Amino acid sequence: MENIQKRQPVNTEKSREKENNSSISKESNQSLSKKGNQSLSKERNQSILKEGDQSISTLDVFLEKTGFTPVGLLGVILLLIMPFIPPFNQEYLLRWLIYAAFIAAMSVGFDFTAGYINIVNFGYAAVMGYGGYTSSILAINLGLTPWIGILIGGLNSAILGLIIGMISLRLRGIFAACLSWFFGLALMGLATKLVWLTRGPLGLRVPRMFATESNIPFYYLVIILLVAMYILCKWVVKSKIGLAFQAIGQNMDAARTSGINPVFYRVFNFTLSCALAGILGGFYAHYYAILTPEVMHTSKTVEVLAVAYIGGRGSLWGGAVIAFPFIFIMEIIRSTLSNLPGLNLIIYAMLLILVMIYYPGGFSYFFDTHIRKPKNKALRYFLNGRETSAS
Amino acid sequence: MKDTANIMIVLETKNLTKQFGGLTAVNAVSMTLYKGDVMGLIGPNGAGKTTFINAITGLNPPTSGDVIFFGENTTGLPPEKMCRKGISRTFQIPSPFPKMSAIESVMTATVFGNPPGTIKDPVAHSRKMLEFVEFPMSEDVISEQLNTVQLKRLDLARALASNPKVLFMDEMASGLSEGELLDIMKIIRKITGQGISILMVEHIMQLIMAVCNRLLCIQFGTKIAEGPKDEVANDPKVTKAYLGSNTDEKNKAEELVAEDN
Amino acid sequence: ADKTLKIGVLGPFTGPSAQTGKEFQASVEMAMEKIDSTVGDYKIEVVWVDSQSDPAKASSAYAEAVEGKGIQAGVLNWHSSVAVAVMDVAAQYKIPHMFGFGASEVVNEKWLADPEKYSYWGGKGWPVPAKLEGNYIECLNAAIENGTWKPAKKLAAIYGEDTDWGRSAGGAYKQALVDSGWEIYSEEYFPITQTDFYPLLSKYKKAGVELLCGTSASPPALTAFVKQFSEVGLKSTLVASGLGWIGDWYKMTGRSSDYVLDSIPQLTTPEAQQWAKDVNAKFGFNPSPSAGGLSYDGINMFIKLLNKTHEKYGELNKETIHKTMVEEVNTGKLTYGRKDGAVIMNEYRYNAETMPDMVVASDAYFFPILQYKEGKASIIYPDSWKVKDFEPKK
Amino acid sequence: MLLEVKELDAGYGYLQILRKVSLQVDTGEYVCIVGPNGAGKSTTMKSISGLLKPMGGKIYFNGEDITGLPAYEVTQKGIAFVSEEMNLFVNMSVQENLLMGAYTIKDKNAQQDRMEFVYDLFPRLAERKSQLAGTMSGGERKMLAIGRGMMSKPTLMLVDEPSFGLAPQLTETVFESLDILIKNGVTIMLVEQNVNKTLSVTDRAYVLENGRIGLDGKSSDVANDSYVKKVFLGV
Amino acid sequence: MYINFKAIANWAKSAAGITITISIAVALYATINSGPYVLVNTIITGGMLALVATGLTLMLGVLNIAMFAHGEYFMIGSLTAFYVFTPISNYIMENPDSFLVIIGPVIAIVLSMVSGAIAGVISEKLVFGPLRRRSTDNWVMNSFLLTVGLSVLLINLHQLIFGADFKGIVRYWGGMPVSIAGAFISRDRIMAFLISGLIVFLFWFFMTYTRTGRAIRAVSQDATGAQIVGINIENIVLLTIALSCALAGVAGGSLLFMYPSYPTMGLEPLYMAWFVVILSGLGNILGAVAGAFMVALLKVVTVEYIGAGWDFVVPSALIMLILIFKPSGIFGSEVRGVLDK
Ligand SMILES: Nc1ncnc2c1ncn2[C@@H]1O[C@H](COP(=O)(O)OP(=O)(O)OP(=O)(O)O)[C@@H](O)[C@H]1O
Ligand SMILES: Nc1ncnc2c1ncn2[C@@H]1O[C@H](COP(=O)(O)OP(=O)(O)OP(=O)(O)O)[C@@H](O)[C@H]1O
Ligand SMILES: CC(C)C[C@H](N)C(=O)O
Ligand SMILES: [Mg+2]
Ligand SMILES: [Mg+2]
Repeated sequence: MENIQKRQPVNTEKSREKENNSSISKESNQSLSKKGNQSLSKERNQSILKEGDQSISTLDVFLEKTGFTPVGLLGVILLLIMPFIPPFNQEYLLRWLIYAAFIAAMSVGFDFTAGYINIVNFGYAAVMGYGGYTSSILAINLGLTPWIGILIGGLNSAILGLIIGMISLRLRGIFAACLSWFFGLALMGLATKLVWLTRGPLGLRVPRMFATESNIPFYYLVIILLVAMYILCKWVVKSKIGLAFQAIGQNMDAARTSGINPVFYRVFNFTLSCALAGILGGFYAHYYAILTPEVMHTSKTVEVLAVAYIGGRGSLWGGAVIAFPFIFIMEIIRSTLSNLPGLNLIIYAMLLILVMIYYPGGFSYFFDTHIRKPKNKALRYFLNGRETSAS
Repeated sequence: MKDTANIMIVLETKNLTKQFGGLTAVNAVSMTLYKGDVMGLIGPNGAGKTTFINAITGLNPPTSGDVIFFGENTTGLPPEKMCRKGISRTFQIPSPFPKMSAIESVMTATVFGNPPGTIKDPVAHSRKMLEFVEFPMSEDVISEQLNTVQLKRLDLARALASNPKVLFMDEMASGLSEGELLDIMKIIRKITGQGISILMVEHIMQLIMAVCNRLLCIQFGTKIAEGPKDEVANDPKVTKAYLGSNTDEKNKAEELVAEDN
Repeated sequence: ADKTLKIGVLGPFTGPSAQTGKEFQASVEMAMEKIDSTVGDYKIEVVWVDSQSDPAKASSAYAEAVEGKGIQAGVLNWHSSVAVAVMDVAAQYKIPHMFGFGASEVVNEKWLADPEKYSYWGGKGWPVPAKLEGNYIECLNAAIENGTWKPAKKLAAIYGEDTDWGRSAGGAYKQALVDSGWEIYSEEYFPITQTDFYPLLSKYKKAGVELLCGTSASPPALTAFVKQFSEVGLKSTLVASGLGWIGDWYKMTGRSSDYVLDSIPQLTTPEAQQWAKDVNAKFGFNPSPSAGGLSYDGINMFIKLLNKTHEKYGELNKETIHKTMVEEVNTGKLTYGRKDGAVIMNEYRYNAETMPDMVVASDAYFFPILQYKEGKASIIYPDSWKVKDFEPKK
Repeated sequence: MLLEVKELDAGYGYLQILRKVSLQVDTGEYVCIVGPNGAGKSTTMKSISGLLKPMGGKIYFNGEDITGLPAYEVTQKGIAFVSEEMNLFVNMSVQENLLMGAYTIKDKNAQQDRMEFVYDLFPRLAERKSQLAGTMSGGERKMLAIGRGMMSKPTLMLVDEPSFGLAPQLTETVFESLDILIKNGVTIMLVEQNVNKTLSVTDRAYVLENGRIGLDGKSSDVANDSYVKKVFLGV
Repeated sequence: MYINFKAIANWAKSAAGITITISIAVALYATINSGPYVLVNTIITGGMLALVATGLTLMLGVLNIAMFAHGEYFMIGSLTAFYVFTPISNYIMENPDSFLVIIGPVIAIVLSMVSGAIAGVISEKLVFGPLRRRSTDNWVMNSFLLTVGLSVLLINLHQLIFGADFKGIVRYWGGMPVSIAGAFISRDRIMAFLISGLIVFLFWFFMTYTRTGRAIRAVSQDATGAQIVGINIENIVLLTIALSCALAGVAGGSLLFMYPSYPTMGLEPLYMAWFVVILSGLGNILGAVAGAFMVALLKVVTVEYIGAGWDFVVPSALIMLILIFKPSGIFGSEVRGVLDK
């Protein structure tokens, strides 16, 4: 990163000069440099759970354990009652919500790799599809219940993650991304060609998870998955493992000489994030009831990636939050302008481009710099949870 | 007699060689580092000093030869294992974790470089390290905002955080003014005071002469001298190859090697 | 008309078969214009359901059209794989769907496994390949018998797009070929997006394959196949079933399509020719009798069904439409033929024995075999229709 | 007056480093800037070379206002900059790097002459003509950077810490080669940490501290200044 | 002549040596085993791939943009060629003796190149430029995402404006296919190969031996350094992007006879070009050309011995294998740069 900065100094300077003229950016810049690390070190180093402190409520303990802030918790509660609030009680909106929650969960798993060890797993959708196929084939050929199938799918995808993690070990940056991309392409090719097993592009019809027309059970299932995955990922990155992730993501040599075994952490990261994708793939298959190799397509990864990046990388929650409005806007445009097919994609592309140019930090960055630290104490508690005395 | 000598030996290399394609960057270098040593590694640019360190610490494993650390053959072990065994290093071009705060950068080594459970309070330990190297900035500053000199301090703190027995320093003092050299000298003395042996690559003879007790000089990847600092510094081979004359280096070096054999 | 009926038109409007989607769209718009989008006191509102040629995407688009747009009935479709998937959705939501084209056996097998459940997937628009595709072989074997064609050896290769359709047509060719003593050199199914066939064709050339039988619903793939077939210098007889599924095939293949066999219905009546002219005037392309023509007939037959339903029940919704479909169409009571204005086939007629396919016969639904030369097609089979004899490539 | 810097303000983003720095360099002069780490020496050089847009003040070269000109135009006017980071083309050979240094010289023969001049100065470079710059050691790269700077036959050369990371022997070589340049009529503005050495070879010195010029004068006088002695020379 | 045996031995032991030797062996074996058309097909497919891959390499090497939208410039080229050549071909049909029979296709192909370049310049002005001016932090990832957005945008704009149908032509140049070593090859293919060969050669020459070419490479390695030696990098950036997109455009244009133009047509050349670029190592033009032939060989041999449709799985699996052993690609240098981050 430093290198790139050096590469274009004239431009950089120009923009810096611009910022210099406006006091607003000056402030934000300052708060930026302060903020980023504080929240990190707070999260990791200074657990609020110190013995003997009496002022901590059960809620705080709960929040600390699950990695939520009060506002986040409120969001989850909102999601839980969503199917009963008009207009969201309509089946088709529920269908969108399910898709949004699915993408949200995917983005959590994706960000777990991209945002922490700094490797974009470009074959993420393929891994997801792999899990879906595993579970579906088990259900179809062996009559296995989707509940177990999904878990086996997750396990199977975890093995895949292990392999990707192993083979991409010596690669960095864009090379590792390409490797996982090619891996995904090969996987998709296999799904296309192994017709006897997957029915290829003909589409594998999969038993649905709940034999009901209603979307509600699926909705709750995906929300549970989303929340569980978030808590799990958050728990991992808050632990010392997260520190190791960041270290190997930012400087492999320095991390190694500091005693971090990159093989273990990298492979662990891939394994976990791929396992999550596999589980989600199983859900996807048993919800939409049909699988084609198309689910493994790069464009699916791109969709997840766009959500994760617009949400803000390295935050886990950014993508999960932004997925809902994002998918909704896209779907509304698509369904109202169905005579102009692709217009929603044009808008989505322009949105992605604008965000990347003008706000590459994404939503979580915006939130952290502009919303997170209001003067009002109660509001601050609401947004951040209990703060440590140290900060 | 022999035994006691062995105890004193911290690190040994035997015929350590590293080749890049056709180029032999380090050529059969054997050396010994004793407990309490501050050994200076000198040599012209491109002599293979950094490569030598990389080969020992495992970042760029040697092509042949052995590394023996406290009597154990550690050749080719990956850097993370070396770190846990007690070998730390800083980088010539310091490269900490750009998006981490200073304290977090140090914490990585505190947490992962020490046997699990030995450090009760990693934050306090890391903070101590920063204080130890007299890190001039707030511990919350993000690494990418530091300048080279500050980065070097941070890198040193990181290297020390894993409680090493041997510390390799690659051009820690480059770019420092004479006044600042005094500070770094003090820190180096403090490090030795903790019983850590040091092998430092440095071009600033002033510093070398001030803090080192022994010197190792290599040229074209080949060792040309090793021993007490004054001995080496006054060795005509060293003065010719490194400190002085400006004649055709390569021929001279070959002659020297020939003379040696 | 103060009441509205929303119908979903399922088709590949984007994706690799978008050309066909375009023809569907034109047909539907023209048919709707003709009835001013009204049936009885109902305003008909069309909801485009884009399958993107992918079964998974099609299923969720269809489900969404049901849940979100409230379509009460559906019509048309192109791919078998999509049909197989959407059948389940239609059954799940109890939406009657008419005239989906997905032709292959998989559709029939699935339908026959549970006719009750899949009664929502009404009369198919295209019969299983076995009923029509074998005709090529019959026609060619006749040519060998009467000495017009003298292949060096009876070695044939089968190729096709990797879809239910391609595989099922391939199976039909294989059956017919093996039955009449041909040896099969290979069976190759390729992705619908493939456009480079040099390696494959060179292989055929080396092996001395005399007959190539295959199909693809993807125009770029099939036109590329035909073009490269002639470039590589293959002298075999080529069956490229579906080349004519886009009206502009000659613009894309040129003289490479000479001597190629295809089976496409023809615009034989003045009404049919007028229809083609209208489409060209209005939409600016030459419609294919298969994609455009059949879909035009299909939507019109569907409108006839709606009228009948309205007449019978006074109300248009998924239940009444389904009832009429089962009672009238599937039993052969309601047919659609020349007198109703059908432009392609003599009559679209279903009965309980052939369901879900229609009756295939020369007075009902039938495709002649054509051979192309200089952009013109001549019928070479069946004997009663033929205008000239099969002519082997020189 | 070859170079004249008037009340230069410069910095990065909102962070101002230089405050009203004024400097003058005459043709043929050998001037140095000394100062502690982070004083803004490199920032001054970057501003003159056009890599950094000044926030205020004026820079004149040969009487011409070059304030805010892009770097490539400054180079074309005859100012060469050997930066601290070297900014070599890591995937090009030594030879190609040198050729790039002569980018502003279009005459092939002149390019060749310069190349030989540089190879004479640094025989090590001649030995490694086809080695990729990125695989060279730190010191070798430094030589290459200086060599490349000399390739454009500049009137004024800005040299930022040439001895950084160099072996003593090579430091000598570098200073000697700068001497040769001076003798060839090139004007040099040097930034160095090696204050003793620098003050002993240059004509005139500026002492920069906290972004301000604290002291200036003949190098020998500066070297004898008691404050400088105390702070920089550690005496 | 003086032959350096040691150097040759060293080369043969290097990754490049081994893979090239194996490739030649495989090509020879397949040719003897299956016929000369294997070789002919490889050469022709490779020539086309080389064109797309060099453009991608350039973009990656000079601007550090991991281009995901490269296929869309291919698509723009073919679209232009279609709309230029269709009236020409209608005219030719009416006047078969016109000089346009020969020149017409050339006009279409040249214009496809121009349109590629223009599209590239517009993208730079509207998309990459603004990002570069705002911030170059995390450039590789951010610019990559921009290209993802650009790709989606261009595909759907094509669909919205020109429709999703296939816009193809019968052929560029008429006449009988040419027979080479027992394989027939259409004139269009031969011309496409010649065009790609010529352009790749000119391009390589330009990059290696001209002053501007060297300046482009210099910017790719250190932009500050380039400014210091007197290069106007804004011009170089613009030139590079125009060149790279023009290469993709001309590839699309000259292949129109084979790949009709439609919105998502760019995906396959994109994948293939990425295979080539990663396989051969970033920013290495000659390497990309060699890599293009290797990937082409892999593809042809796969279809020959394993079957149609596998020409995606087998090459990508093999490339992954190679990457495991030679992470920087076959011809890649060991020097690591920004793209590693
Ligand atoms: N990855 C590599 N590939 C090829 N050659 C290399 C590589 N790394 C180093 N070298 C070469 O090995 C030799 C030794 O380099 P090294 O970096 O160890 O020198 P050094 O003694 O540290 O020099 P300095 O004091 O300038 O840092 C140099 O000639 C260098 O060009
Ligand atoms: N790109 C940059 N962005 C922000 N601040 C910077 C940047 N470059 C330098 N600085 C800051 O500007 C100040 C002056 O830097 P400068 O490099 O000019 O110092 P110097 O006198 O050359 O010191 P040194 O001896 O370390 O080279 C330092 O505090 C440094 O941290
Ligand atoms: C003849 C066509 C309607 C066949 C269709 N493509 C299918 O898959 O069945
Ligand atoms: Mg070194
Ligand atoms: Mg400096």
